[in-house]
Amino acid sequence: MAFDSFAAFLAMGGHAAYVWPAYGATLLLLIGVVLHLRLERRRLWRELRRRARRERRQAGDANREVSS
Amino acid sequence: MWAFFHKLASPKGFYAFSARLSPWFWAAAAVLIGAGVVWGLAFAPADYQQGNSFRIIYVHVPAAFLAQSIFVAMALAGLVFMVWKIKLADMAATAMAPLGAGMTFVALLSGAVWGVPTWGTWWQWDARLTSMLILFFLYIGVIALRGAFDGRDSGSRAASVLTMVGVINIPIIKYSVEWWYTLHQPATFSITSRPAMPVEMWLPLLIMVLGFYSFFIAVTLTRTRSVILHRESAKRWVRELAGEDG
Amino acid sequence: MSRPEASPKSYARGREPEASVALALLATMRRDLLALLRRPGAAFNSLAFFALVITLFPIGISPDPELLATIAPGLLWVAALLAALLSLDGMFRDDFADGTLEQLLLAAQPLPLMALAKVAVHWLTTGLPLALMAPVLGVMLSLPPGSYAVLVLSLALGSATLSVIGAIGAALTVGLSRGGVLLSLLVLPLYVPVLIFGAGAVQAAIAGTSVAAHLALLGALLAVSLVFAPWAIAASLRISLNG
Amino acid sequence: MSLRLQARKLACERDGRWLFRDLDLEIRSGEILRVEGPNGSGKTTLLKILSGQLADYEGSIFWRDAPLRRVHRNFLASLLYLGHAPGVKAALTPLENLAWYQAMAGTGGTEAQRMSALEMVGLRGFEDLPAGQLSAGQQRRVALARLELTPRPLWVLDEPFTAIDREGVADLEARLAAHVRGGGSVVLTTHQALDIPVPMCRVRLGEGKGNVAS
Repeated sequence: MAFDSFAAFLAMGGHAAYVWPAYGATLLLLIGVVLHLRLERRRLWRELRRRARRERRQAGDANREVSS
Repeated sequence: MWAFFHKLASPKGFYAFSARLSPWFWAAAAVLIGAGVVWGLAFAPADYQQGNSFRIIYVHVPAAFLAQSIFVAMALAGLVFMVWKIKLADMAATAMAPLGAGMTFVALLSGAVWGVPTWGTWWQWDARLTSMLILFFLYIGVIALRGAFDGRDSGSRAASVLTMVGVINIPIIKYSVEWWYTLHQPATFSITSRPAMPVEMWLPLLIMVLGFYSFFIAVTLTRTRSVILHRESAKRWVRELAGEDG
Repeated sequence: MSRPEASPKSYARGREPEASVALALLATMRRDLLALLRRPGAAFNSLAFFALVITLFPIGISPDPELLATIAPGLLWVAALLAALLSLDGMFRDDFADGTLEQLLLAAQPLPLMALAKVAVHWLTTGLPLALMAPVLGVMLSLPPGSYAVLVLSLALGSATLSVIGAIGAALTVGLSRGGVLLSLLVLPLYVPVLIFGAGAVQAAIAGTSVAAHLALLGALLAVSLVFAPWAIAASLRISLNG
Repeated sequence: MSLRLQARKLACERDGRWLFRDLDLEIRSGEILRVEGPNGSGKTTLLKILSGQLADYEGSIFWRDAPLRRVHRNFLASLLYLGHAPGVKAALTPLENLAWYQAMAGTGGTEAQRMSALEMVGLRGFEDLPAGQLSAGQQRRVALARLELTPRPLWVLDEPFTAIDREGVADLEARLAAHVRGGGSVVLTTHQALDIPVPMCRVRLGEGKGNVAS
């Protein structure tokens, strides 16, 4: 441990104003990337499923027409 | 052996393969970055010159590494796409680009923040920061060019050419900027070039770099899967996949 | 219709493509120069732009000759670079619109060389005039004497590289309806080394140190871009025309 | 048979959509191939593939029994392609435009040849006017003068009748017939009803699959 106390750890020897924002921005990017990935995936799947449902409905309609 | 690669290079094969691979990289990224952050912030000794502001190195350097590596990876993918017409390579390049731009931005931001305690200013025309800034513009250009084409295929090809031109230029830009910098301010010291670091300083750095690379691979694998689904959404296997699921 | 029937023999013999490359190169350069001479506006515009930008700096900064003299090399180089950039968009755009670019791609001639002919014309009609005009503007910025020859030489050499590299961007964006701003975004980062060595040469001449290294590096940049760029231009043109 | 352009199992996909699939074509000396189909069915794309401009297709194309990609330069030297745009520079006169085309074909050519080609397409008296001052139909005629100027066995013409008046259409039809009878061949698209007394093949595009009919 490079610091004597938790308060000293937070203070970063007077450089808290620089160290924490730099780490914060980096973590923000990493988390942002992960969240964006999940969001993108979920939206894509929703779209794909909707399309699959529509196709199934259309196929069903076509079958009914043939049988009638 | 050939058949294995051939299967991998097909979007469908890659989709199945990457599903098994990506969790390992996500786990590695989480463990390594978590350990690196704690070690770098709390346990690594402070620098005798810069004090605790030195700890910014543990995010600045990995981000800068990744910023450059991702551009090179994109250029390699572009080459594979143009020469062997493997569409998967282009999908991967598409997936990587925003992360590369983000990493470049973080490297710039952490460099600027680091500059305050070191140089007493938010922006110094330091050689590394300047070439990082130019790299950022290159990323923006590639992303903008890809988006500017109506046809996706031509956008992909254009972006591939530009990435390859850019990657040939990156070393030239780097050396010329360094040359320019030493010419104009010979005495200032650079934030990241330093004499040999002790083990307890560079080991967390190594861990962070490895963690960032794992993160990059994990993101690329996962995002490429999304791009595959998006581009192949008319193909039967994707439609079957979507049908089973819903 | 009175027309002699073409016998199959008349084209059974394929022409020798290699022997005719020089002819095609010259014809392409001649054609582009002729078209520019008929409409000299485009070439003149970038010169006027160069002069205008240089006029803006003393107005925006200060008319103090000493201050201007220190920043003159950079100003002249940046303004010339922007003027060259401004004219890039037109390099292939007319040919694209009227279909001659398509025909250039269809000719049985090496496309990288043909593209290089067009680049050469671009340099002859923008880069070279800009370089020749720079001393006049240098006087207006009280550029120290003794650096004028280096200014012209560095601009002439550097602007050739700008034309070659810029042609890649012009070829990539020629098919896009609003390619102009995008073109500068693509090309400007690649211009950084040329600007560094070009402006550096003039500064070195003012400082009285040797300019040989700068000019040699500018020459090296030109050589490297001449080796790689024609292929990239040709590939980009193919992408822009045919996807 | 010196002239033979073959396409086997040709397929083209654009941004995830098949324009055509499993298309087999053969063009020989003395034949006209007419490509038909509604707008957006890939007629221009097919013509660009057959003229070696597009490399992004599946299947294979053979020129004189050799793969097209390998003999590309040779193939281009026997091809004359006219696209949607006439390929005429507005700032130059018809004579200067044709001179460039002659040089690109690798032959210097003489002014007399250019004059007679222009005369053939009915542009006598317009030789020295900048092409920008000519009408759209006249500019198209300048492009058509190339058919006379640079003899090439294979003509690929994308909508050659655009902006041409009725007389010009008849002229062009006669020229196509003469070319085919002389052992050349033509691939073309047009919305015009064609009146050419030579054997004609047709390809119909659309519905994702091409149909060939003689």
